[in-house]
Amino acid sequence: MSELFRRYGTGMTLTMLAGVAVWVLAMVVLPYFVMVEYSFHPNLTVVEMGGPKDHYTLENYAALFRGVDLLHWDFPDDFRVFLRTMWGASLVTFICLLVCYPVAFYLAKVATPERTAFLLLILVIPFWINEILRTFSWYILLAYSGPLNIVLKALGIIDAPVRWLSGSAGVLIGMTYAFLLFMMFPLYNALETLDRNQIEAARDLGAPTWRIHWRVVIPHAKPGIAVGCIMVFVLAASSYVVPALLGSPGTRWFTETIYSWFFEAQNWPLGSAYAFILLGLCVAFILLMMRLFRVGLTDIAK
Amino acid sequence: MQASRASDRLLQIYLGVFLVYLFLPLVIMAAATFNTSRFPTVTPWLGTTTRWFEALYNDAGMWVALENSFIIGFFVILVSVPLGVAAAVVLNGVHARARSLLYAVMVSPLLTPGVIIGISTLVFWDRLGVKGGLHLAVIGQSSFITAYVMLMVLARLQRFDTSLEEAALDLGASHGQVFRRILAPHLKPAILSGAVLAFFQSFENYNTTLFTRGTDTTLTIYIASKVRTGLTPAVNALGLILILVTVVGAVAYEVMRRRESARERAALRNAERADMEALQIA
Amino acid sequence: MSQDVVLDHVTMRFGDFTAVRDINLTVKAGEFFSFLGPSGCGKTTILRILSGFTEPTEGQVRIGGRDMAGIGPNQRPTALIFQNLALFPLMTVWENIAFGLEVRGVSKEKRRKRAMELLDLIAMPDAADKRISELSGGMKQRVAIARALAVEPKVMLLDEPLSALDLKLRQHMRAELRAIQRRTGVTFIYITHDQGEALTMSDRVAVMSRGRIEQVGAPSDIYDAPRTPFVATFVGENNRFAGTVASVEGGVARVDTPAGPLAGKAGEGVRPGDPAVLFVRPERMRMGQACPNQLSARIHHVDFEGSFANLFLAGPGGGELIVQASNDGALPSLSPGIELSLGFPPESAVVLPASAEAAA
Amino acid sequence: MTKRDNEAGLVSRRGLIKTGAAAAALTVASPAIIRGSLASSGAMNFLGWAGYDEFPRVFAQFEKKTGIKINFTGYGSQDEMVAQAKTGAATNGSFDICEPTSDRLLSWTDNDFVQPWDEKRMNIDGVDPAFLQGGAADALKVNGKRYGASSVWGSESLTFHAKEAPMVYGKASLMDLWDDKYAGKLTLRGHSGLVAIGRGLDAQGKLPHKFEDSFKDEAKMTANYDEILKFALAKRKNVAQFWSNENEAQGAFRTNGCTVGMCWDTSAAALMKEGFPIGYIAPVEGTVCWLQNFVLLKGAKNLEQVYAWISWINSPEGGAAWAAAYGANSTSKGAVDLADANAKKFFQTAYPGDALKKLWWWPAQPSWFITKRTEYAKKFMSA
Repeated sequence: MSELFRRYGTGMTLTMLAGVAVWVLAMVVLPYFVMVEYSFHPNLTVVEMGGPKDHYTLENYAALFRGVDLLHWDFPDDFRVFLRTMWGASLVTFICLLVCYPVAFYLAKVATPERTAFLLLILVIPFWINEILRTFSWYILLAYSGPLNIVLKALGIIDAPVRWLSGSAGVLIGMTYAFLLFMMFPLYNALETLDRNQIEAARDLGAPTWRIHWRVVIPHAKPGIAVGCIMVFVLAASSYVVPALLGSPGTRWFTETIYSWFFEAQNWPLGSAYAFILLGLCVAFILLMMRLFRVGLTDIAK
Repeated sequence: MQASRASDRLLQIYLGVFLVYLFLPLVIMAAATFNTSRFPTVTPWLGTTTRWFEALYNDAGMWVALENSFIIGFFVILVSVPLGVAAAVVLNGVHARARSLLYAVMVSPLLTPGVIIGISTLVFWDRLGVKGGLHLAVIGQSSFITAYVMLMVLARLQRFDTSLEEAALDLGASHGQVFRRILAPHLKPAILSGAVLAFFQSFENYNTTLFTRGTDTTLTIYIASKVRTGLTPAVNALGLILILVTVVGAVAYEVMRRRESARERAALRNAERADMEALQIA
Repeated sequence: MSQDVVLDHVTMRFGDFTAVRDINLTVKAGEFFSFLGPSGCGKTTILRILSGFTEPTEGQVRIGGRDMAGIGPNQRPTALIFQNLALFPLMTVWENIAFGLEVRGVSKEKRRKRAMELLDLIAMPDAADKRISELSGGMKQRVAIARALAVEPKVMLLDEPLSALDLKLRQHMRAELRAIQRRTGVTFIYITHDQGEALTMSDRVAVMSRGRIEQVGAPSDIYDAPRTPFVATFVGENNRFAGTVASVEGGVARVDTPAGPLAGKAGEGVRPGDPAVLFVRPERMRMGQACPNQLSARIHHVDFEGSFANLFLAGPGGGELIVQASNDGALPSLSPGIELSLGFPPESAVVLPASAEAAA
Repeated sequence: MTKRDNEAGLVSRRGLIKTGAAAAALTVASPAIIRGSLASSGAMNFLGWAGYDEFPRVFAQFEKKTGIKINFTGYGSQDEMVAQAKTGAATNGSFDICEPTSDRLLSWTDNDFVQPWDEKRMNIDGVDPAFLQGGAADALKVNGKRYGASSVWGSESLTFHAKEAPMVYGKASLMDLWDDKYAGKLTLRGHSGLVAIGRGLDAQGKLPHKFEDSFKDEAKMTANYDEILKFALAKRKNVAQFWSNENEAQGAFRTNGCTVGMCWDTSAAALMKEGFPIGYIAPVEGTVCWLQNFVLLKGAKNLEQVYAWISWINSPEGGAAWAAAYGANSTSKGAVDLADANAKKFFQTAYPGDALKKLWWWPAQPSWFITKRTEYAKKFMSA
């Protein structure tokens, strides 16, 4: 804090602190507190609120875990969806990493600077289009009698149309697509700082390509990988539009569960409790990843 | 060298596949615009038409929604960019322990389902007597968009050479002058891209806006409501127009940038040559 | 009123660590003064204290008799040139130079005029509208100086500004810096770990070690008459012979060393019976001449440098000796394995107490 | 045409019987009634369904007639409307009326979001008598007070590909959807699907309690739904896609390879209009119908304007316009005759024979039921 005052002077520092206070307090913490409050109450009609039925309870938080039976490996519905979301988000993260790594490597170390600049610009274009439209295009593409099946069938690769949208394929493809950039840019930034000579040196020593990547490139890109993984995981876990449009009911996402508690069931306390559990877990995941990969907070932003 | 050439070739092929993956949905979306089918699809192809552009033109509700989206986006930039810059600067300057906590609070809106942000914003401000409307949508959206701006500015801030600040101070600049003349210009690219990101995040937002918008409709809300009653390719037509505008903008920017960097490189070469000559004279 | 810079009992502590210890020093107006020392010796801290970015824990800084306590960097009559120059990358050359005037509210025309004058001074009259990224290393250097001069400082503080340049350019810039200093008459306080820079440019040099000033003096004093073992070893090459002082007579000390008894000028605090070290420069060692100080050593390595050669020898005490032999035609006979007879006159050697070396 | 004339169901029969003079007279008279009794200016704030392009035209028509301007705000689902009310943003005077379906009326009354209607001021005579008594009418009243003013109705029924999965009225049953030959070809809504199974099983006598009792008693509901879920899970493979909006329902048939479904009439009508070989008929168990109605919000400020609107909706002209905007059916007398030919034709093929006599109205759903049904639907869908 004293550094702030030293660097920016009293007036400026106070102005900035006031701005941050407005954002953090009036726009985040205090409004959230309303929902936190909700999450510790039973679900009541508006009439009953503050009445005799109203009391503080941890019930909504406990609800997610009620019926979890580790002995028989049996989980209640919401919890299963929750686990599936965590697993699915991890899978999306991993696929994103696989898909982006070669491209990021190409951009950072193989392509000419002009080409890289151009490709980076191109990468961003699809993300200017409304998420609903973008995802809906995938629905059209992947539909049972959609163009993908038609083309594959015409090429003789498949005999009968494939239901891409009924398994997890739709969600995985759509989400990987939606969050690509959040993996691409951290990876690219990390790889860009790798000295090309290191690769050449390793190659001179006779290392095969895969080993160069495994021993030289990937270790160097570790902070980028960590940051990308955190971003994608978090976005995937809290994504709503993609699973709603491309997911089959079998790949229901936890956010959809939260929404259905909020809307279909009009159970706000439970919905908020679930949302805060998700929020807490995402924060925990970030901290864990940062510990595991030894990246500092400051790296996250890059 | 041979191995490297082969793997580079493989990489290029992969890049091609990747670009196809990237643009396929856009192609589909664009193609569906010209299908007669009332449902935006390419299969079955019911005939080629441009009537969806006409439909788009005549869709008064859509234009009103688009206008609202622009208004909200504009004000979201106005709110979230200064706040995001301030947040990044403060975060960068506070003590390590406070920084972790502050960071967690600041990024939490990014991890929170939009419905929570929307409802909490609406309920909180309602208690203070502020009703829903475009202004509240701006507040609700800014609460998480500020975090995006903060992240972008923070990244740039970390590449800031603090000696520039000190140099300016040393030359007699006041703190305000240092900020205006030195730090702000350095942050400009991040601020600009933060503003662009803020606009598109705002433009695209559904869940938060749904609750805070009061009686107004934004484009995304409009599109989502169309999904319920049946989307038509008029929406695709709008998407196509937006893509084309951005592509043209991007290409123009790229051309300008290339020209500029070529000029700079040439100037640097001249300077170095001059230096060598000076040495020879000396 | 004289614009001397006075450091009065200045001490700087960061927590448990003392970066600068009780510095007392006066830099005279118009002087080119250097702080020379290895990295971490506290010289940069002194610069930051002088420029006002840090306040000393104890003591006082006075410039022109005025106490600088509580006066921020933007209000001091100093201008700092940063190690990395810290030129503003987003401004043109002339905007950089005129920045100090801009923040003082000087009109644009006057600013531009002054910038052009300074550009003439640094011999870059055509560079006004260039960008910083378009400049070479040497040009950037000169722009940084012009930018600092623009605010007409009483004192210019330079933090190893040449360290980023390549060797040739560095040597060229030394002369140029000196010339600019002479022309402007501004006090230059220069910080470096490069003794060559310090010795060639400065009127006076302060050698620093571990937060303390070891010696202040003209470059030739520092080189020829080091007052502490640290100065003797840090500035230039030196052969050292450790031993016990046998006698001190008429300013000459005799030391019993493993290489035999050797004599040199007695430094401060050298007393008979105390352990001491005798230092002699490689270029002062003579081959095959009869001198009061005689020893023999075997060559194990020769570095041929053109006009001279460095001979590395295994000394009698097991230590390594270096002798600089000028290329007078006899060099080819000097090859590894040869046993040489060496000598040096006592005036060429300095004897300093070993206790000071241990304490340093 | 002939079939319907002969065996006209209750709604259309009443509608048709009173055509001609009566309807014509009303059409002419209603503007006069409205003009005479109510203020001819001001505005009204309406929280309703988003996504219907024709609304502005209807509002313009109304404004031209009465001078009353309607400020409309659309929401994509009634869940969102209830949520809006729950935040207090709908009942603070910002809005005057909302238009939920009758089965969800309890969400509004339990939370005290609404106030009862004054039947005297709403041109109640204009309402088709079918909606003034019986199952449909009961759903609009709570504790004997009228909270719902009916507007339009529609159905959710068997939708099929005419060539690949033809169905015939009289034979087609809700249970046909679960035929193994449609495995991987079925589309429906999660909770509606369970209702379909429930009604099918009930008809076969395989439920522990009457299916309708599920809406009244939590224990019976659980007992019934456990059975229903068991059946649903066993047949889960049949479902190719669950739909939750018009787009998804149409997409299922258009591009996603579905051949049977339980869908809204509007989805089927839209598909047919573009020449898809799609059929839509009532099952032998009776069509599941929804009834939409206006509720008067607490804090409503523009009562006169609101009653003018309701009165107009209850006139043939207003009813027909409103129903046409939705692509649904009006609850006002004589409105059906003003519907366009396409709509009439669709209506006739969808409800042939005695179908209109066997309409099954969604019963009122208390909040405990909604919570429970959501849980069951989730289990079904995510299985």
